[in-house]
Amino acid sequence: MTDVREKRATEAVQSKAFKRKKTPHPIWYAVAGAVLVAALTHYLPPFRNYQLATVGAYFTVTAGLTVLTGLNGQLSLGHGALMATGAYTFALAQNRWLALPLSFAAALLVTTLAGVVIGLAAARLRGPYLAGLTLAVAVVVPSVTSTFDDTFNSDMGLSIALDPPPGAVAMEQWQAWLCWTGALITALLLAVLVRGRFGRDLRAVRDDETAARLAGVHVARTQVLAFVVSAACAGLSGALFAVLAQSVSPGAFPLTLSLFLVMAIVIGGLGRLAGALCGAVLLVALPALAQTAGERSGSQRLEGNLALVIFGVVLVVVMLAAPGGLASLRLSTIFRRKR
Amino acid sequence: EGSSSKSGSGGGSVPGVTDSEVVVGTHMPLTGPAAAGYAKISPATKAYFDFVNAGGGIHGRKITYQVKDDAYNPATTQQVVRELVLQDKVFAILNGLGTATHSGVLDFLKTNRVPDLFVASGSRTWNQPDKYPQTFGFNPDYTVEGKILGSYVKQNLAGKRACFLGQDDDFGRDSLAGIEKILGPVAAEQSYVTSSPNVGPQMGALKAAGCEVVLLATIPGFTALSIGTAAKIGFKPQFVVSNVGADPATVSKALGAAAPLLEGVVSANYLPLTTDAPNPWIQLFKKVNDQYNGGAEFDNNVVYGMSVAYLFVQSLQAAGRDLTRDGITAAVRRNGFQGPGLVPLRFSDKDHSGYGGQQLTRIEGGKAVFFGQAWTTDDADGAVQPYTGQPVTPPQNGIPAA
Amino acid sequence: MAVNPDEPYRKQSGLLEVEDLTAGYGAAPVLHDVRFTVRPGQIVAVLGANGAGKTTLLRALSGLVEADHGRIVFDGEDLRDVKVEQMVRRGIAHVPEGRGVVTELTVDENLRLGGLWRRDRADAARALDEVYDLFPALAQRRASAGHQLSGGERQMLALGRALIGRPRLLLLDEPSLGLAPRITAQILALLRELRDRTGLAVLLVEQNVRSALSVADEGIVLSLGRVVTRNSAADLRDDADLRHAYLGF
Amino acid sequence: MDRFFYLTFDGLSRGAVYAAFALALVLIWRAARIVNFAQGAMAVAAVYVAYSVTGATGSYWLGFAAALVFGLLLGIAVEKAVMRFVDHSSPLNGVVVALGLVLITQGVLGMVYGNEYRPVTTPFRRDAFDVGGIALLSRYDVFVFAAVGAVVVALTLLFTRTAAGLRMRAAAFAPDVSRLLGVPVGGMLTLGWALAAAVGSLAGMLVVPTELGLHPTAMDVVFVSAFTAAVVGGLDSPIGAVTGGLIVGLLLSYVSGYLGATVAPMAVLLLLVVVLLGRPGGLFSSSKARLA
Amino acid sequence: MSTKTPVPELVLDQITVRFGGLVALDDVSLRVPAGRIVGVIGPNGAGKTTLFNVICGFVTPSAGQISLGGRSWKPRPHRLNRLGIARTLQGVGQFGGLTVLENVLVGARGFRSGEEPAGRGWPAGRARQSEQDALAALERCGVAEYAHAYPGTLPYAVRKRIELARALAARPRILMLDEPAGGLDTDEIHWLAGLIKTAGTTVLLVEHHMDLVMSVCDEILVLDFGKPIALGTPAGIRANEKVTEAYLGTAA
Ligand SMILES: Nc1ncnc2c1ncn2[C@@H]1O[C@H](COP(=O)(O)OP(=O)(O)OP(=O)(O)O)[C@@H](O)[C@H]1O
Ligand SMILES: Nc1ncnc2c1ncn2[C@@H]1O[C@H](COP(=O)(O)OP(=O)(O)OP(=O)(O)O)[C@@H](O)[C@H]1O
Ligand SMILES: [Mg+2]
Ligand SMILES: [Mg+2]
Repeated sequence: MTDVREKRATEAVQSKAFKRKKTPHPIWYAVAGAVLVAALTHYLPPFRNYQLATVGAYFTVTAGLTVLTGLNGQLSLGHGALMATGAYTFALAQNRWLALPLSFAAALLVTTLAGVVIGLAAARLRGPYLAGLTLAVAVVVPSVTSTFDDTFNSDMGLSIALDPPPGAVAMEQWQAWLCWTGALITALLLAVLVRGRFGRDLRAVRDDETAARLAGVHVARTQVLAFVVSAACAGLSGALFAVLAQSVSPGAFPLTLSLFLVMAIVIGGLGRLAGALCGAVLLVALPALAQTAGERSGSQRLEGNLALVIFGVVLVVVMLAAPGGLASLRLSTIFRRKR
Repeated sequence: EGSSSKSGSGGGSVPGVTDSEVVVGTHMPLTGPAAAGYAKISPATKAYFDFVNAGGGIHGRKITYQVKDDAYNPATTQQVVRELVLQDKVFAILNGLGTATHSGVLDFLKTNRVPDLFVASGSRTWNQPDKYPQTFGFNPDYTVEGKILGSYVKQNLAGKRACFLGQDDDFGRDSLAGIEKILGPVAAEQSYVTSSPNVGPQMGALKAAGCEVVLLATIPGFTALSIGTAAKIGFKPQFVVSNVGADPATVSKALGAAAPLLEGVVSANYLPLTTDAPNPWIQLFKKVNDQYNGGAEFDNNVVYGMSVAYLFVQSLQAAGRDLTRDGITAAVRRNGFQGPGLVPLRFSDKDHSGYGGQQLTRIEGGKAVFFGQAWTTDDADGAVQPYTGQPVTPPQNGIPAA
Repeated sequence: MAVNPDEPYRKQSGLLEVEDLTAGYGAAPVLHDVRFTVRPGQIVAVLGANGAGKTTLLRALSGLVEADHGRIVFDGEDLRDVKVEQMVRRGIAHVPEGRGVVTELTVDENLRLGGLWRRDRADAARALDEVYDLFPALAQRRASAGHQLSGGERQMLALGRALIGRPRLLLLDEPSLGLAPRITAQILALLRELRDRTGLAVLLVEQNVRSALSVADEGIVLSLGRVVTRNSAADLRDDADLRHAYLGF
Repeated sequence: MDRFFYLTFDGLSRGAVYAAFALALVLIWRAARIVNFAQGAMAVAAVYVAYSVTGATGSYWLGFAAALVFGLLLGIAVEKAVMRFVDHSSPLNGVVVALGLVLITQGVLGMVYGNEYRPVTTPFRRDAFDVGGIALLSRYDVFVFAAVGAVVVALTLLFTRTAAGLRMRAAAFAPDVSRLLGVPVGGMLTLGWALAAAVGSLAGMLVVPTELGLHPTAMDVVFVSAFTAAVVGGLDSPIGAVTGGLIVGLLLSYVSGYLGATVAPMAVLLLLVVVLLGRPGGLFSSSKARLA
Repeated sequence: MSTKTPVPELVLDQITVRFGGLVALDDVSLRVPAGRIVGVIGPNGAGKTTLFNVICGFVTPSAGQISLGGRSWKPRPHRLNRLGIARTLQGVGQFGGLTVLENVLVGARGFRSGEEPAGRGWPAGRARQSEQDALAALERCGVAEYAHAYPGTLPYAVRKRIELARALAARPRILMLDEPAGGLDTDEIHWLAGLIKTAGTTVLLVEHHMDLVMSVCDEILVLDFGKPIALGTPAGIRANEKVTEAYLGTAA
């Protein structure tokens, strides 16, 4: 028995030294993020603050989605619809009680329930079949607003009563604080959650369901739970978007939104919160940059279309150049590059 | 009103206004499915401004028009309107297009006290002077139009079974409300959603209900689809179509070879038609279009865009040399505008809706032609009355007197 | 007859001649300056501890792993210029580790896939029947999808599929994995028979050293990616030191 | 009852066009294991080509042929120039690249043709034969059925009877193993993309005349319905695509007719839930994989 | 690996499994007494893995009963771990996206039914306990040095050991091994035999490596075409002609 070990050890000389990577506790990232956001909101002009706030709101949903899709392998094309659910719940609650925390809680609660329902239906589905089902959800939810137009006011949507920001805080600054509070809390909770057993189970289910079951993982429950968690994130994000827009309407949550969310997490780097953040930044910055570039062209016919082309080209090029997403663009890519 | 002087003249304290320039912005769908047709409006408006600028501008100020693409997505509208207001510091939002898109930014514009002029949609939302004192509409609202179309049916097609197909939103609903104010309940009522481009089941139902007149509150694509589908199943009622979806050029393009089906379709309009060559406004607009719009096809969207531009130019003139945000909204409220429109604008302290009526058209030989006289009414229970005023002729240089 | 591993069999014309082959995944190579020759009708066992690079060697030969440098000459042609999908046409069949059954296709489709490239349709059909005769278990499961098969059935399928191409050189990566002793014996006997009858050359990677050496003519021992010994099978079996150091029995 | 017949035929003719497009999705799924979100945009591009050719020559059929050829070439170009270089270790990379291609295609088409609806002609009359006062199928519908039928038969034969079909499937499932067996994997992928794009173009030619008109985004809505149809039928099965297409078409027609257009999306969701809970791999999915 | 609770006895009673027309198991009965090492052998496709699948709940038998500890039992895969039953898969079934340590941690739940969790109550304590279990298991299988590597690129045999470690980390009372010796060399098989014999648990072993089976098993069940053709001690099985003919062949 001993000589086997020895032989093994010699062979292992060849293998690289496998070291555990030590990472700081996520709370430090959250604290650093909070400080950074506070500083930024102080210096940025209002529109930049608004964009910053939008990044925060997007980050809230992309963080949850990357856990679902990247870590648990479930592809959802319906998160835009879950955001709509959160946004509408928030709007209805806010217009009725005018209490911000209560409205956020309501949005979270309702989307969590929606997440349970969809998650249960989705638990048996894989790959494109799951995509198909969630795609249908993405189409249905906005259409509900016209079926029950008494409550949801059809395409026009609802406008939301918001109390003015406390003190002398500018609206955009206030929005940025709200959105980033939501985003950082979400990211922190997710980071803590996926560090532990839950995160391990998520990835185990993604990699090999049979082996995961034998190791004691309840596959369906894990999947539903992942869906619920990410749905709650989407709900919170939807509520934040409602705060940003001070209104909700079905047109703001089209199928393309859901597709863009998936795009964001993949381009950013699937399965990592840093990637979700990169993706959220891109969701705000890329259309704006493309639009500006389009306007430079000066031709009316080109303007919007050129922006589309630029947007598309960037997506394709990034995907070809950095298949692991932007967050993976470090030394490690060059090192790990294999044929 | 001398109150405007308190912001000083040309001191730069009014956003978007300097001694030599006034910057206004808008949001329009330039891409995506909704861009069809609408994408032509803002270039036309801009062309007219270029024409005015070439003539020296208004009170020495050139008009800069910033157009942002929102792809008809309310979330994007939020983003681009904030960019216009907060970043680009526009003086006003002009002719922002769409009910769902624009209603989302009303509160934001109100908070930031941005004049919100001549919204491009027939919703009644824009007409809330108490709630949104800076917002003004442009198009006649859908209920007004519905009442006028309804009274046409009542007078000319009495006794026939009248039915309705409308878009499943405020457009369809307001329109139907207007129609039913005049006609009472319709014999059959159907709706469609834009996400499902098939009206087979709906047209089948109307045919089965024995409809003889079908009133459509549809956007152009669905007008074509409805008329085409009806023909496909051998259903040939008299169609009476909302102005929104009745531009013969657009609809016949969509119908392609089936365009002759449009013959006899009744609709209404409140601006001169491109086909009305002798009209002096059409002559002016055509000239501007040729010179400043890169030779874009001259259709009713161009006329619309230029009419909006002319109205804004008028408002600037009326607001005086010391241009302020309050000044321009006050000028719009004072009204008294005379322009290409066939009926007067309704602006007053208590009314922020746009045009107050329409004149009926019929498609003959592939062109829409006006018939009868213009009608005006309100969105409540007021009567549909003939309007007898005559439209003015445009100023030669396109710039109205101050 | 002990052979110096660094001295190539240049004089003897080999079917496969490997010279100074260095290959691996990414930065650090797994194989270092590997050289050996396989002659027609020769069964060569590739031995070595886990992780020594046996699988990598076979993958480098068939082009699945790109060689960093060195030459792989097969029948006078440098295989490094030949695309992977051309290998079967040269007469090289590789049965990869982990079986390589296309699990979504049926047994029959998997087997037919092995002969699709062949011009001689009639012979491909004949070879198919031969495989079914050889492995009756497969014949019963013709229409079953690959993913329904048991582990051993998959192994038989992968082997059978390689034989349909009537290769001149067979690269076998642990063929006995998961097979019942009787089937293993049957396969080894078949290899011997094909060698004798058709001049088939085989490069055989096997953990079961004893049975590998029982059928092989010659053995190469890899350690840490280098050829440490090359010798006739009989000598390897008898070399107690070597057995102790590398082969563990 | 008349109404029922009417809705049935209306639904079938809608369903046939969904089926046509679903077939293209099935084809690319079988050949490359990717849900090609760019399929709709590529098809629209082909229809624009047909529009231009028909406009220039006055012949529908020349335009039709041009669309198919263009589709074929576009498929080849997309695979060889872009998809080949995508890292497929995560299946989502391909999806994102496809979405990027959608934006590029729509943008370019908008630049070239403008974001206007363009009329498209049909080779056959679209007014329905009237039987006993009920409008049934039009000549055009019959043409669509025939075309879809021909494609299903051709695809089924391709996949089950030909060597190329077997190679294509093997290459999609297990590229390395296929390569060892002499399958030119790259070539198979190109072939798959080319055929799928051609079938997609055909579908576009059939679909667009039944929609609002030709527009860079004309296939967006159809894509959703067709993808739903393919999922209902099972993405691996051409027959499934057609069945799924017809089911979705009928469902949409009945629901719009009896309950109203706004309820239709909910009906589709319900259909998906019911079908997928019963058969998670679609109606025509093959046997379940063994777990261990 | 001493346990306070008694190891339950696993009993299969007249199990039959059909896949369409194919009878994969035909009326198979087997008693696995506590602490014994029971081998299951047979030709390829005889139904050995299927038998395991039945015990694990992956396959529902069309007839027959299973009982555990004297009580009738319906197995469910994800419950096995808690019941103290661990199984390795034929081939390797690893989580490519997890490090080796994490792979093993998935199986180490830090507690077992009937036993007080070591770091009771507190998740942190439980996590520490799991990690200790996992590292111990890796150590025991001789692959602790790979703890922070990803399994994808490791040699096959190393991965088999990791598989084994994951099963052991659950501190099982019944260990089910499906061809654990596949891809191992002679030395390693020796080592494996030692491990199985000293595991101190009930072991169910499917294996084609006869030396291993014969040296470790107390009792062997032989299947052929799903039917049990022999049951007995290694010596008895070796002498059984039916077994030789169906399975071992003359070469063995
Ligand atoms: N895809 C890969 N990427 C990086 N390294 C790899 C890869 N595959 C194998 N290796 C490494 O290459 C070395 C040789 O592996 P190889 O599979 O060739 O060994 P082997 O001799 O076949 O072992 P076994 O007997 O276990 O099959 C090992 O150290 C292994 O970790
Ligand atoms: N899910 C399934 N569907 C169809 N057939 C199956 C399924 N599972 C197993 N079989 C068949 O049942 C038979 C028994 O399979 P099993 O995997 O139990 O064999 P085994 O004894 O483990 O063989 P090996 O030693 O080759 O692993 C085989 O013929 C196999 O093809
Ligand atoms: Mg190996
Ligand atoms: Mg087995």
